[in-house]
Amino acid sequence: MKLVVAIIRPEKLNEVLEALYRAEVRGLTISRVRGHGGETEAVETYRGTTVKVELHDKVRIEIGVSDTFVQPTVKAILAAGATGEVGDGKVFVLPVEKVYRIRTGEEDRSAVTPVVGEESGV
Amino acid sequence: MKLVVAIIRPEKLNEVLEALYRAEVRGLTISRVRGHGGETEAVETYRGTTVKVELHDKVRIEIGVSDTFVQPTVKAILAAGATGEVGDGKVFVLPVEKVYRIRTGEEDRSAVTPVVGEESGV
Amino acid sequence: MKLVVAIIRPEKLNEVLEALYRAEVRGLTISRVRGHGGETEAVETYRGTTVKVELHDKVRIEIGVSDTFVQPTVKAILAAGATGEVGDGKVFVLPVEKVYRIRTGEEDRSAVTPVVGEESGV
Amino acid sequence: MTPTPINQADTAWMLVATALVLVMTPALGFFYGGLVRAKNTLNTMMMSYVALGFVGIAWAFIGYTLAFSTGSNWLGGLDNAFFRNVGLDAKGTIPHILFAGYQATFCVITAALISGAIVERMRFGPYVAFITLWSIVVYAPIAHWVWGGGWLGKLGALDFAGGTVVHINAAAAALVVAVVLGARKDYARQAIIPQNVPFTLLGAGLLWFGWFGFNGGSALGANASAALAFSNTMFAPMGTLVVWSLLDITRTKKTTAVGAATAIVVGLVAITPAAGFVSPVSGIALGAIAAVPSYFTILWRSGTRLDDSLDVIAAHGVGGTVGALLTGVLAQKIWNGTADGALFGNPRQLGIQFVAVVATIIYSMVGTFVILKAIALVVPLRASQKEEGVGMDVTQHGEEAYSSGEGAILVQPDRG
Amino acid sequence: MTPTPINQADTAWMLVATALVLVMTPALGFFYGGLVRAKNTLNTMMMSYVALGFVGIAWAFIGYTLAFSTGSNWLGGLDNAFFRNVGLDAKGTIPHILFAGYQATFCVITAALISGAIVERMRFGPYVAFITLWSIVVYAPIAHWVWGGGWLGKLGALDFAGGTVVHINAAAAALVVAVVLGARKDYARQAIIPQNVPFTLLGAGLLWFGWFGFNGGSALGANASAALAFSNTMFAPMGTLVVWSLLDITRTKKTTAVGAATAIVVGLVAITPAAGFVSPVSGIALGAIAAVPSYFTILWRSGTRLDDSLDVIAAHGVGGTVGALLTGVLAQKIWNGTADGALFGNPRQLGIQFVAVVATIIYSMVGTFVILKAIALVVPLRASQKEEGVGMDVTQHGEEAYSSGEGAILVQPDRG
Amino acid sequence: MTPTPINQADTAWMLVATALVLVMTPALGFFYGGLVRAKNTLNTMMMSYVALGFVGIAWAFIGYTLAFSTGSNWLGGLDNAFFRNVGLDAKGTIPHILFAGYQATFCVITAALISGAIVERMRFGPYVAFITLWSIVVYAPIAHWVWGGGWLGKLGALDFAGGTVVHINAAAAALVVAVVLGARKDYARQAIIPQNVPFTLLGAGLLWFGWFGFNGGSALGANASAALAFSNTMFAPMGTLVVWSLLDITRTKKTTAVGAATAIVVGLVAITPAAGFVSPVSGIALGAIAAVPSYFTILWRSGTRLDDSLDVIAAHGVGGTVGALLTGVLAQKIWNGTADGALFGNPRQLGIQFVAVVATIIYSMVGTFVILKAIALVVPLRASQKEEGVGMDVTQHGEEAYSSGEGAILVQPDRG
Ligand SMILES: Nc1ncnc2c1ncn2[C@@H]1O[C@H](COP(=O)(O)OP(=O)(O)O)[C@@H](O)[C@H]1O
Ligand SMILES: Nc1ncnc2c1ncn2[C@@H]1O[C@H](COP(=O)(O)OP(=O)(O)O)[C@@H](O)[C@H]1O
Ligand SMILES: Nc1ncnc2c1ncn2[C@@H]1O[C@H](COP(=O)(O)OP(=O)(O)O)[C@@H](O)[C@H]1O
Repeated sequence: MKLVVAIIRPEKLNEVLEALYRAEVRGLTISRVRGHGGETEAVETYRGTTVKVELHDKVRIEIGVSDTFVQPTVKAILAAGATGEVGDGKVFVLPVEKVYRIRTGEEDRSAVTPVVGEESGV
Repeated sequence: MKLVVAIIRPEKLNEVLEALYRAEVRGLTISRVRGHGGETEAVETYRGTTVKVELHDKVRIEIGVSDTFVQPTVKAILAAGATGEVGDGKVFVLPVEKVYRIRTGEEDRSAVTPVVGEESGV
Repeated sequence: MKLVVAIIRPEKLNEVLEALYRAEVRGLTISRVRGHGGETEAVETYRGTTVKVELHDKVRIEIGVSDTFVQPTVKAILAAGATGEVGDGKVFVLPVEKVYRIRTGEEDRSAVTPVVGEESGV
Repeated sequence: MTPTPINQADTAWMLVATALVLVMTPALGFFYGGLVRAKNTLNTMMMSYVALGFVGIAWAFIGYTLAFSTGSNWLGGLDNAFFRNVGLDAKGTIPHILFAGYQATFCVITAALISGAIVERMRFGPYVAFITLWSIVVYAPIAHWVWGGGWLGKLGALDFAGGTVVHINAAAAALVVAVVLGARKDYARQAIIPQNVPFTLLGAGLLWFGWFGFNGGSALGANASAALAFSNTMFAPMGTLVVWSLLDITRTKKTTAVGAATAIVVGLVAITPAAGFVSPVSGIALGAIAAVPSYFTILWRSGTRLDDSLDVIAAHGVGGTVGALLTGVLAQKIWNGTADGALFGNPRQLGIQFVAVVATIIYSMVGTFVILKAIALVVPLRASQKEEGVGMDVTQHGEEAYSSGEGAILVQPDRG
Repeated sequence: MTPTPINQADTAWMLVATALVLVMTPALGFFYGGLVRAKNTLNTMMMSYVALGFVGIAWAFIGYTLAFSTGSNWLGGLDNAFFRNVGLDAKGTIPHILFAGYQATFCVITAALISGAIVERMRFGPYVAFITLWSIVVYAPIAHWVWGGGWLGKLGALDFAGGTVVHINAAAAALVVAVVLGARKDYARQAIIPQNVPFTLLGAGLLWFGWFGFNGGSALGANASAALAFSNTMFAPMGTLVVWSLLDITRTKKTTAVGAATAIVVGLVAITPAAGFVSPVSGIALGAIAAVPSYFTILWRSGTRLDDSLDVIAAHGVGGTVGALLTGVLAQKIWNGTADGALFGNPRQLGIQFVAVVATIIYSMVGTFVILKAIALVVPLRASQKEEGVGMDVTQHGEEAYSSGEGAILVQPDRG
Repeated sequence: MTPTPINQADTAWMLVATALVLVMTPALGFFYGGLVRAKNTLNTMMMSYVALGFVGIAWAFIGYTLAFSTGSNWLGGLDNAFFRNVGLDAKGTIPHILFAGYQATFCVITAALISGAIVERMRFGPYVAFITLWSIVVYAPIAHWVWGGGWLGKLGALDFAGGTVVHINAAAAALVVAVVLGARKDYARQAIIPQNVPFTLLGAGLLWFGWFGFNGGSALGANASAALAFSNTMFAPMGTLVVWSLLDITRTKKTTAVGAATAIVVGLVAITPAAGFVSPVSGIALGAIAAVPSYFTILWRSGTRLDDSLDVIAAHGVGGTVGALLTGVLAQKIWNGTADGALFGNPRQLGIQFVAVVATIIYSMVGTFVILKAIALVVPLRASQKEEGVGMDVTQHGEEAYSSGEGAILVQPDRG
């Protein structure tokens, strides 16, 4: 099992989600983050104060996948997330020792295999 | 040392925190995330536009534990976080090479052992 | 390759960023999190209700580094992030199997080496 | 329809007063909307805003005539149904249609006030049906009793701007709805914390602003009575705010912003029945005194199983009752030209006030209960546990208050 | 300059009415600002706020005289340029300078209304130049036609408070600007979701409040006509809100908060030309009817490539046109002392109204197009794709609406 | 107490004007509250809101009589202490109690203005004590000097609505408090960025709205003077906004929203002393000119160690001084019936204005210093470094402005 962590541009999120969908990756978790890399800094001014904003809005995607899915997942992100300009972000692949599905207690592979089934949430 | 990362329902956070407390897990870090899994999608309408919201609010918990604590920690989360309905979330256990406590520079085991001591914050 | 994950005080963020800058760490990603440790709890009152807030605002920093950079990175964080009072936070070093730069598809070491180059963002 | 002469200065003031009262309903939406959880923000605000539609139209069609046209001791007639004969000729010294519009704003906000007791759990359709019916079946008759020529007015009950008609009435209804609906699933099990206290402060500020029209306008003209009511509306809540802050400090060593916002509303409620009847110094005293019972009612209430979520009873019921009774104590003929209170030699007034309070509470509770049960025969009143968990904004309105648009996929329009 | 006598009561009301209309522009900033994405919040709000500066000053210098001083059928003269001869003597029954100030607020908000069609993409400098010129070249003449002694007024066109001058005019301009600028890069490709619906509700509430001055003040005094206009401004949007909610429920089983806010504005727009001319019951009918075409225009529009981002055309264009035409149908001499509409035996009025609508649309579209193209010769109108992606707040204003200050490094002052 | 006759139209306007000024204090809370960091939002807002309680009551009890009852050149008497003899009989042409209420709102906002200099660090208890004492010891005497029959009024100082009494006075106090308290620990070390610029824009919009009552109401009736003051209150800030935007563009190529909000306030401050004394065109000029010194004062100040956090000195001190002096230059007898300024042949007026400014600054600074030091003998004025770090909302009020409730555990009530 691996955990794929990707930092991408917020405006690319929808495209990446779609690409992941086509790659049959179903489960994932995202969060808003701010990143610093080679991007140009923004300058802002508030009354007399000038400020350099070094951090840019990014989205972090975290996807637990079984080993065979790692390549397709990474590929989908690289393809859909790139604009070619500095600031597109990174993908990290981390080893995972164990995965559990909270609902059932299932482990590892079966923990990340999606069940299309009864409703939940809205 | 391991890092336990759990994605849970926000409404289960308090119960999970309590369960962790009883399991004598003291240190942890949480963040608001949004997840996609088998949950039904929400449909929203803004003026003429219909929108499908595929992401659901979740809470991510990150807990650094020494190896003997992994099982109790995971168990507590599984027990307190489950509702039985799709969308309960996942737990990932990641290997950790090193842990430091910033305050003291202590490493590994002693870095995550809580000190009940002098005040701080409010 | 390693992923250094640090939980620090928000008020220390600027100092830590500066320290990392001096340590020639260029790329990183941060997010707002809330943590529980040995800190004193805050008590809040809303109309008749008294509430104990057990979580404190922290900032999570995530830095992908090649192996030789791990020590300087951790050192910089420990030095700049410490106040000596409970609640300074932790640093975790996680193994990483693979890193990609989304823009170019470059892997590993070259994926995290910063390019100072053409503009992007603002 | 040649209009009979109106007083222009009175008209100028009543135009403004009407606009001021209208803005109180959006203000209430913010006061309430800041106190709930983020997932229920829009629903809570909409509970106020929607009253501006349905209750307002019900008033134009039927409520106004039942409240203010000539009728019996108990109810007005139908002469002004659908605003028939409500024109530009003077009612008092202002155009009749302006009077009707002014009163409409009272009916709207009274209905909206009730929502504070049932936020975060009532289905929106039944809520709209409820307040619309309630404004006709409960509000209009009570307004008639006191202001429309009904028995309480004849009895000599003093209610300058609606202590009984508006506040006690709404609070009695709130109690019934809160009990019938039951507590929120998380109530008393989890901390339910205000999502946006600045919104609540904004609402309190705008409510105060609008309340000058509510109380000052109840003089129905730009006269000395308006000036008195206006000043009391300024100074009484100041007194409440001071005492409330001191209570806060004494008990928890901290003054709270939610407390300050609440104190302002409590002071405004308490002075409402008294505004044009008591001297400014009595007004300050009244405001100061009124802080105490409401403060402790909130403390007590939150320890019970009664999920009057935003404390309508403590603020409007207790505040309104204290105000109505103290009106019977502190009224002074030399200030109002009408009647003295108990402190100034007329203890009978206190008795009359008591009757007005009790009659209002009883009628309001019974009426509210009947309407609710009638609606419940047709549709369920309450959202399901799951809907409550997800939040009323998404489940009742298909919207989120604050959205970053992450992961939202455009479905329609797909024609373009 | 000894002032000739003024009517004090009229003056009292017009002072207030002017303040009320002024607050509509900030309110519009919030109405619009809540509907865009967070990264464009300040830019959208500033599009309204900045009109209070540049358009207001342009009005004082040249706009007022072109609109209201004696001139031809087509344009006023220059007698009042730079407020020359605009003093404290009475114009009508109120001080001349107050009249000029009241009218200034109309010009400001009309210009600001246009911004709804072009948010999230127009560069700020050209925008400011555009609305300033537009207020002189397009707004002032049309105001003159209808209210300043021009041909439409002489023809007998009824426009109580600006259905054509303000709303249809702004919407026609909006259409042109939206087409000239083109759609936002994400339009119809990504879900663009309102960042802060409470702000939109706040804006709607304050707009309603201010609109009492807009319509009620257009009687230019505290008289029966003001009372009628005022009441219609209350009850017509109530009717719109009810119908809109029912349409929402029928179509999606949910009433939306954005819908409610929109309905309020549509109702206010539609009643604007009619406010002092129709009976209260006709006003409610007008408001109720007006909900339908605007509702379906929004649905239809969002399926096209026309990125009228915040639906200025549907709300102000369609709403204004429906209102202007229905004024020609529902006007009643016994209520307004001026003219009957088609339903009351004077079908010719409908024809006149039609002419006014068409003339306004044509002139506004042509004028807008010319101004835009002229500016485009000098500077690009549109932000680059990258700027649009980053957001207009940072790129146009160097600020963020909501900031936690993370990772912001203090650069200056470094002298300290 | 039979009321002597009042003028109804004047009363109508003054009722409204009073409500308008009252709403300025909440508006100020939002203006200031948007500019601080999120952890200090409620504390900053409460610094305004709490003045509505403590300062208002202090005014009713003692401040009013010291300012406005007959007394010496230096201070009023005690005839109206605790509102004794303040009834419904006319003072001027409006009910006395309305006059007292109108003036109360001035005292409240003046005290609240000071808070801008000391946000994010002053303990709340001492702050409340300070502004309450200050309103009695500093504000009331200065108001007496200028408006209550004191020496500055007799000298002929022109201060229409409070350029010296309100703005210069508050700014002088702000300077002293900022120096006595010292800078915030993060000042000039970290970027301190506004948490919610829309709140600041909202505050600016509502301040403008309320300021019409502030300046227009200072005519104390619905007369030509009110119309003049009102119009100047509209057009002068428009001029300031234009010039400020152009300065912004010239310097940084961008207009800022915080700048626009600031410009509006600066323009309003500057026109305050002049509002009823200068012609509309002079008003625009005055507003335009006033932008420059305040703009550059802000730039300069932020490079110093003087942590006047929200620039009270630049906006109210500099703006007020420029306005007060220009009143002495631009006043015209043909507009105000009272006095000409230097430009119109009366250079002496400028001298008088100068005396008024200097006297106000000196007295205010000394008084403020003494009060602060007296309080500091009893309790520390400043929060600890740790409290400052955690934020004033949690440490002073036990609340958070925006909360999602995560990880908040319900402690009480545990009786249920
Ligand atoms: N070493 C790193 N560790 C963690 N996140 C990083 C790292 N380097 C870059 N990032 C993230 O990726 C984003 C883009 O990085 P950057 O290096 O500017 O882009 P590019 O890879 O296109 O050169 C940054 O804003 C940051 O969020
Ligand atoms: N493979 C995954 N990687 C990361 N997060 C996941 C993954 N699968 C699910 N999640 C997270 O768990 C949440 C619930 O997942 P879901 O599969 O719907 O639930 P269940 O496990 O109950 O079937 C999702 O909203 C998402 O946040
Ligand atoms: N075991 C842990 N796993 C993850 N985060 C932790 C852990 N322990 C502490 N933290 C984070 O570090 C912060 C400070 O921790 P605490 O133990 O109070 O500080 P200290 O290390 O100074 O004793 C917490 O608020 C939490 O965010």
